[in-house]
Amino acid sequence: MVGFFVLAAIVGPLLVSGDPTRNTNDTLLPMGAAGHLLGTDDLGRDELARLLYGARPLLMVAFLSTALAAVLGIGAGLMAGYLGGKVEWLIMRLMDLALAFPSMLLIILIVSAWQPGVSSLVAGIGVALAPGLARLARALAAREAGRDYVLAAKLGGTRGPRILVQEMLPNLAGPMLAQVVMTLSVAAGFAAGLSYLGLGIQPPTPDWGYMVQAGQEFLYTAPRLVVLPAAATLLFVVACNFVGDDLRDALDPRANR
Amino acid sequence: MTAATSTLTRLRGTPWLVLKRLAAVPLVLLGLSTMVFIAMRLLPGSPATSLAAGGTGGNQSAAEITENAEKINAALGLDKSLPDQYFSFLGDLFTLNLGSSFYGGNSITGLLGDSLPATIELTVAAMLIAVLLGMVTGIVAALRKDTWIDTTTRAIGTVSFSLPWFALGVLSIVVFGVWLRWLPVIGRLPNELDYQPFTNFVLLDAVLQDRPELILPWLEHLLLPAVTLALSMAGFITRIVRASVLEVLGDDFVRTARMKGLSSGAILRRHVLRNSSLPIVTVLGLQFGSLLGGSVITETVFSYPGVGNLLVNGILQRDYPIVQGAALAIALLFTLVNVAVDLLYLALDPRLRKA
Amino acid sequence: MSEALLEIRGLTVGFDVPGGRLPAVAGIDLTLGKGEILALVGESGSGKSALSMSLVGLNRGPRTHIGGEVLFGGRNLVTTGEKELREVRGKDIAVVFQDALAALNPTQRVGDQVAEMIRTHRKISRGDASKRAVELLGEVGIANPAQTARSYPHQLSGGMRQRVMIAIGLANDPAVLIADEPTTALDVTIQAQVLRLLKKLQTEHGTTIVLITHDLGVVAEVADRVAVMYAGRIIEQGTRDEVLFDPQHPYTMGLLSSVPRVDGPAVARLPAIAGSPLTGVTRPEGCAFAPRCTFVHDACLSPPVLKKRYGGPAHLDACVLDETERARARGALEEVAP
Amino acid sequence: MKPTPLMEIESLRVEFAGSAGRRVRAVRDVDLTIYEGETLGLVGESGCGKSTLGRAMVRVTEPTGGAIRYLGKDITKLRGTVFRKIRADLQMVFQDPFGSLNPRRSIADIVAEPLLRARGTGKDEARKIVDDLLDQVGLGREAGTRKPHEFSGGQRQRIGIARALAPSPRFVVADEPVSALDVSIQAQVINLLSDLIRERGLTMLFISHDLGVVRHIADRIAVMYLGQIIEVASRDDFFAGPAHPYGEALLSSVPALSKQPRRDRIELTGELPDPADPPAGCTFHTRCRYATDVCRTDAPVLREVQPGREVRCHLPLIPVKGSTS
Amino acid sequence: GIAAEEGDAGGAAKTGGTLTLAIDGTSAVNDPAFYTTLGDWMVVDCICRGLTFISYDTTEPTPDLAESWTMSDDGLVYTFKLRQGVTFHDGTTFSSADVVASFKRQFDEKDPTLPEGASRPFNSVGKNLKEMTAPDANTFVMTLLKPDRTLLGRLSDIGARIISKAALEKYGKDIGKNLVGTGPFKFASATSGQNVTLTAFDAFRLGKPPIDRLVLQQVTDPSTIVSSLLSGDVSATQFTPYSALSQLKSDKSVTVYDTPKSFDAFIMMDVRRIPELEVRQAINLAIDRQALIAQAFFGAAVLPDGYTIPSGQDAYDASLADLSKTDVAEAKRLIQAAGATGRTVRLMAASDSWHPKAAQIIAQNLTDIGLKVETDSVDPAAYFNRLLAPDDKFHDLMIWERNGYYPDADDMIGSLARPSGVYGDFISGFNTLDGSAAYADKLFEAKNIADTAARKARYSEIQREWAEKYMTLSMLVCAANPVVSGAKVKNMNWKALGSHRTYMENASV
Ligand SMILES: Nc1ncnc2c1ncn2[C@@H]1O[C@H](COP(=O)(O)OP(=O)(O)OP(=O)(O)O)[C@@H](O)[C@H]1O
Ligand SMILES: Nc1ncnc2c1ncn2[C@@H]1O[C@H](COP(=O)(O)OP(=O)(O)OP(=O)(O)O)[C@@H](O)[C@H]1O
Ligand SMILES: [Mg+2]
Ligand SMILES: [Mg+2]
Ligand code: NI
Repeated sequence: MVGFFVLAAIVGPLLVSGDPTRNTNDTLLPMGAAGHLLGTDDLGRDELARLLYGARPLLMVAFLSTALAAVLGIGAGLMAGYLGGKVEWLIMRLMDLALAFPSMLLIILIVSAWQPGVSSLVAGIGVALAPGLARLARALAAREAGRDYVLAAKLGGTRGPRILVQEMLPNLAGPMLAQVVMTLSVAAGFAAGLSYLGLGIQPPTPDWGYMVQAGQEFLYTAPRLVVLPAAATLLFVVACNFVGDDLRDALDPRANR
Repeated sequence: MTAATSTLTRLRGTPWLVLKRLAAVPLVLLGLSTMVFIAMRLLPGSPATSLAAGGTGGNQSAAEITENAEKINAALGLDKSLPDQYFSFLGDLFTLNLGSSFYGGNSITGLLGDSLPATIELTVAAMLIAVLLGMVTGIVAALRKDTWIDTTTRAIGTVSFSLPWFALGVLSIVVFGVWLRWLPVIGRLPNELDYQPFTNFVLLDAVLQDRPELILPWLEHLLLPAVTLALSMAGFITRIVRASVLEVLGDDFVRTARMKGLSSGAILRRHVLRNSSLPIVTVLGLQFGSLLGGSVITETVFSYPGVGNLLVNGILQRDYPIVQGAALAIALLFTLVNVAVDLLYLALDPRLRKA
Repeated sequence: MSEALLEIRGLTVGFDVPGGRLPAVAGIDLTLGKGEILALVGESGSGKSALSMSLVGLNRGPRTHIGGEVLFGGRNLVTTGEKELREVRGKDIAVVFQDALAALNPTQRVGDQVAEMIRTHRKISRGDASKRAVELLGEVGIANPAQTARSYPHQLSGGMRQRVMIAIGLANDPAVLIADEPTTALDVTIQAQVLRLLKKLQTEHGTTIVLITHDLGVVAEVADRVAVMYAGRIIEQGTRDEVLFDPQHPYTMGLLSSVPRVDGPAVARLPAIAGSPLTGVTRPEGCAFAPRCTFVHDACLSPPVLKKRYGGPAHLDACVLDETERARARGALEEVAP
Repeated sequence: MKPTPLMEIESLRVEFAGSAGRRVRAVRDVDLTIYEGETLGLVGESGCGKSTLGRAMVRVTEPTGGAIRYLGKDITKLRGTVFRKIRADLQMVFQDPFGSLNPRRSIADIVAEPLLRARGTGKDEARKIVDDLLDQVGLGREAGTRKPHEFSGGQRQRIGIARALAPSPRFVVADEPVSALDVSIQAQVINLLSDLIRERGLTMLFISHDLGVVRHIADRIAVMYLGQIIEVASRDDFFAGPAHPYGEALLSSVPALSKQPRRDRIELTGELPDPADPPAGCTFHTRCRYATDVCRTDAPVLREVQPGREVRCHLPLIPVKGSTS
Repeated sequence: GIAAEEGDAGGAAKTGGTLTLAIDGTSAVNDPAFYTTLGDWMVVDCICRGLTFISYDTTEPTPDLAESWTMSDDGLVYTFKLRQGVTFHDGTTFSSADVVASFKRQFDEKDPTLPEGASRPFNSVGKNLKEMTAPDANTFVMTLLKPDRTLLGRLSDIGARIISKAALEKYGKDIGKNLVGTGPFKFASATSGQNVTLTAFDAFRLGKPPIDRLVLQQVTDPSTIVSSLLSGDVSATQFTPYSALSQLKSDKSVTVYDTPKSFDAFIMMDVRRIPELEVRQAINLAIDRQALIAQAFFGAAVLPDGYTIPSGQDAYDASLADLSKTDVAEAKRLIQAAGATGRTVRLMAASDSWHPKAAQIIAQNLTDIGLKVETDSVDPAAYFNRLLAPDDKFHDLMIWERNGYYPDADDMIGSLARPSGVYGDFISGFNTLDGSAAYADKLFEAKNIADTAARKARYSEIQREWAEKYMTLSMLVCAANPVVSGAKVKNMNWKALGSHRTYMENASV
């Protein structure tokens, strides 16, 4: 399902002829109008093309910020969980600090302190989502660090970093992956939400969040301009969640199926 | 020696943990206020130019505006070096003086007094709705695991958890406010009602001031934003409750309860609920944060006079003291809720009580 | 053997697992006499717990398939509905589980957990139930029962928890107490206390006890009769002395001789049974021990039958070997241990 | 022939941060010597600190105080490459056959790891050593390509043993290596271990709570109670008659597989005290049937009561030779 | 629905009730010396009145608190005869002392009644003031340094409103939270970020207003504005989003007024970044203004045929329409001639209201003539600051707007073309061009021409010359702040509300 979205984002644009940024005078054509399956928007641009192209920035921000969150969060969490002691204390207090503030607000602060755009979105969302992953990574790493096989590796003279990467990481990968996929959905939600607030991807680049916001003006006259991108966002987020759920179930040794 | 040790042990028990939790609050707040302070100073745009150009910007010459902006900067203390500003900010913080708004000098404490109760009302109402909804659906899904009820509940839960709240708020306004005209769409109380806030918690004031007629309109105004906020959280709680109930159902002590010959209802009530509420309670604390985050958008959409609204306006106007104050208030609220959650956890799980 | 209290006929328990259906219990006949201690021994996974849990339907579920008959008090408990079975559970048949810490509700005081057992089957006031709970805790040998009743499980030591579990099991003076490895997690010094308690129950209350264990020393210590399980079947059954001191099945023989002992002459090498028990869903039609047995026959390939063959009057086994082969097997084991 | 001490520990202490700032003193001032080529059996109740002591000796748990000497050399504070060399001489076999093998790696990788890392052996040579080892522990070299979950508990324990032996250690701590196994499997693993000890001349600390197993494999016995060693004796002496009341109770509590139930059972009353808050005086006095006033106030020291027998008791159960106090 | 023709409303206006105006924001500080938000400014408008008044039916200043006035021949001394018997909300009687006190705090930054950060918007008049005196209670005299024919208009502006002197003495810096004036509504309560509540003033000079209560309610989300108009939670507003107009027009529960097109929408070009006149002209010619009117303003705008002067004003001159014509072919030619094909230009616009839409349309237009366009959409609060920062990366083309603060050409072209003003200096760098200095004098001279026709001619001349010679400002459209009210709201001065002037003394609900 997520794969379907990625596919749609990559090949989708090749399938439609309309230029998603090209204004025309055929504004607000209804669905099914000649040459425009889903009609046109308020600047006469093909809605289908915009929807397909609009997947790109959202997916890009979602994937990049999740990747950033994963690198930051999992890195910090693993270190904290494995090393324990002062390092753990410091890292976890930092994470607590970030967690003590609603992430939406944190992102707004970061994004508006920077410059709205892909890079600040990625940075903001990545930083805001990292603590959640770090917590999980730390818990898992601490659990795993107590396992005898880690002790055995220590006994075998394997050095710390190698133990982290070679021994522990593969064993954390399952649950972490599930969580990362869930984080992806949250990141997509944030990305759409921020674009909606005008802090995200800048027009005329098509983007679902911004499309919802811009379409909101036509809620009464052309509701599809809101409903379509909102539904697309929703579908993507739902898809991520389902995949995350399935992954978790599939990778959870406790699940009896 | 033993007597001394055991007193110490008792001291390290429950009250000790509570104290420790509470002692950490100011630290967290200090860290946060520092963060907000820095973030605000990084924002492009300054209140002075906006103020200086205010109203009749074009009539003044460039030189006049620059000069005026400098004067305003000085008046607001923005001309000082960042460390100076920071320390005076901290100093004020210690005396609980949150400063006053750049735009007209409203005291931040007063502004928070006006808006914090509204946000608390909103988020608590949303929380209650979400918990109620989520608990019921989650328990039903867990008990009917792998049936169509479970599958549908989970699917609906996941969808509602994924709902973009910005779209949800707008949609509910259109449907319930405009099409159906069932509910008011903006504000906290109708403007016709002459509400003189005392505690600024409407319910409390309605009782204190003996004005029962306030309650119905208050609830009407609260319903839409609260439900909008609650929906996505309810989906999340459904998932957690389901997972947690399932986990507890698999625990050995549930088997013991079955062995005792207890009915499944009694097992659920006496053994499963309390134990499965543990992870739920933790999640609630964190989720309260996302409620607060969501309230920023919800309050804007519903013109609901809460801290979220205050914060957004503050950011838009570069009104640093407001942003700092509001952020601090939100963080304080969040932190206190989490302390409360920890204490609740302590009350629910005797295992943690032993030192 | 005394009067039959509970009769198991052709009991089967299958679990649906990813590979198919796991025959955890593959057809068992067993009779429980009144007031006796029956030890159920066998390796991990041999189906001891599955057997005992299925007696009162504790492992019922969509993935569990229980067949056969469990006759108790004129009823077949396998087909009895959940609601009626609830009357039996805890009142007539109670279970003491292995991991007492997990088996006790961590958020409830132990006194309340004992009292709950009483109130489930008897109309009695809350106060009286609590009082009775404290008495019960005293009966199972807890030194300070009133204070212990107010404690939470995690505040108690392993031995005390296990006693609380036993107190719960005893609360309604059940006819049958199933003790599923009640001492496995305990230190020997504590184990000795718990075993004594079980023995006391038997003599003082006349409780029938099914004691599940894999420790043959424990069996020797307390059991009246022994049933040895291997891969879901009982392969040998008899009185304590018959099974422990005149084993007839090569598996029992091997098991007994491979236990390192604290008394007697020290041996250089333990006579071990080669190989490891079956774990998968497919089981041979014949003797499940055959793959590990040094004396396999063609006859081992046909389904084993548990019946009286050699040995004492109550002694049943499922091995097709004749007397001389059995003697050879016994000799082979003694050879290794000089 | 005077045995040479291989491992000597002196006033070793290990403390853990317990909950709410309490310190759990898991190992309290332990002195112990293990001689080259012998197997020392360490017994004691659950939680008394056996594993912690064993782990501290190979320094997977860092001691809080005291000294560990390996061949007379203090290794308590060594770090880095120097220590990695010595570490290869000190290995460990774990109790849990499931948790001690990384489920994601192949058997050959697991067994080769200490060779590559601690010994710096080349890949090809390591490969050969691993194959031989797998043969030796009775799994066969084909097992190398498989993953741990394809093996039963007993087989996994063999893998664990092969890994411990891979860097050709001189000292091995075996922490309850058979207690998770079924009786019929236990015997196989015990036999394997005693064969290896003999063939390789290993020195071993064998931790167990099963006196039968210890009797079978150990040359000397050390009994631990609440973080302290309370008795050290040769195997035969100990099983003939322990010198410490706790050792006596321990031995008499073991259920005997004999026709006649034992009559001389000593039942201990009371529970194991809290290791974070041990009783004053002799730590065992709360459960000791011989305890006198002096036991409640004065802590006894570990002293040699007969050649090769050390006891930490004011009133040992065997006659004290040589000295009067 | 659409507003019916004038006068039919008549009948017996209902009295009583609450009228709720949606506003962009309130800091709950209502002080003529301190501009915070438009919403607060509207509150001041309701509470205080000034010496003169412009009804927006005409653009002529008429007497309000000043009954009449005379100007000396040199145009430097204005003598005002003040109205008698006017009472403030606090019961005190209006006199010249109140005028002096109210003005002094605008002119003197040390005045003790000024709150910190006060912007004193009327201060620009003070810069030209030699002295002001109050010879008696009913006379007030202002002596200027240089003539200023716009003074009477400026006296109607919100910064020049009169506050009760007694109240100033009583409240000091806190006057903004307790404003006392002579207007039709008196202050009741205010909460920052929420609303301001006013009640009808019984003793208003022109009679008690029909409504009992006026609430100015902050509603920031555009779609919520529409929804609350439709649901009746809001009675009227001029902050209606353009895109909703057609929907609102078709809905019977609201009235959409054909509000005067009172403000200019334009792009500013920074001549330091785009030095070639041809390129600037090409940009001007490339813009598809019809598309802007249709797609960004949804019809609530007209072509800027008077260049910067909206049609309602005296100096409006339709003959300037050619300065804002569209000719894509010519634009392309100019770009090619300048060798600027393929050049990257950066365009920035605020992210609210019509700005982003306009930016997208213009970006398209400029792409069509061969430029490469990068756009940046900026948080409205940061936008003005970025205009004032010539170093900003996106300072090539800037979309902006100018509302008429009082309806006079000097407030439009007079500000826009002045080389030393923010527009001529920070924003466009016009002051760096040859000949720009002369515009200060030209504009000053035009401002003080007494004859309306001559003044208009002079302004037209200046505009044409300025546009043709420099083209630092390309007019997009002249647009309205579309006023919409609930169908029950009657007799509201919607023309004034279109310029953010809040005259609700006759309105009923
Ligand atoms: N709920 C279940 N679902 C699937 N398989 C199960 C379930 N319970 C038990 N089994 C399997 O059934 C077989 C018998 O299990 P059982 O618990 O009866 O063994 P046991 O003899 O009690 O062993 P142990 O000594 O380890 O307790 C095992 O292979 C086990 O994995
Ligand atoms: N990592 C740790 N952190 C805190 N306390 C610990 C830790 N490891 C062990 N302990 C505590 O130290 C004491 C000794 O533990 P240890 O595991 O050494 O006992 P043991 O004799 O090996 O017990 P068992 O027979 O159960 O394995 C116990 O009280 C235990 O709770
Ligand atoms: Mg079992
Ligand atoms: Mg241990
Ligand atoms: Ni003693």
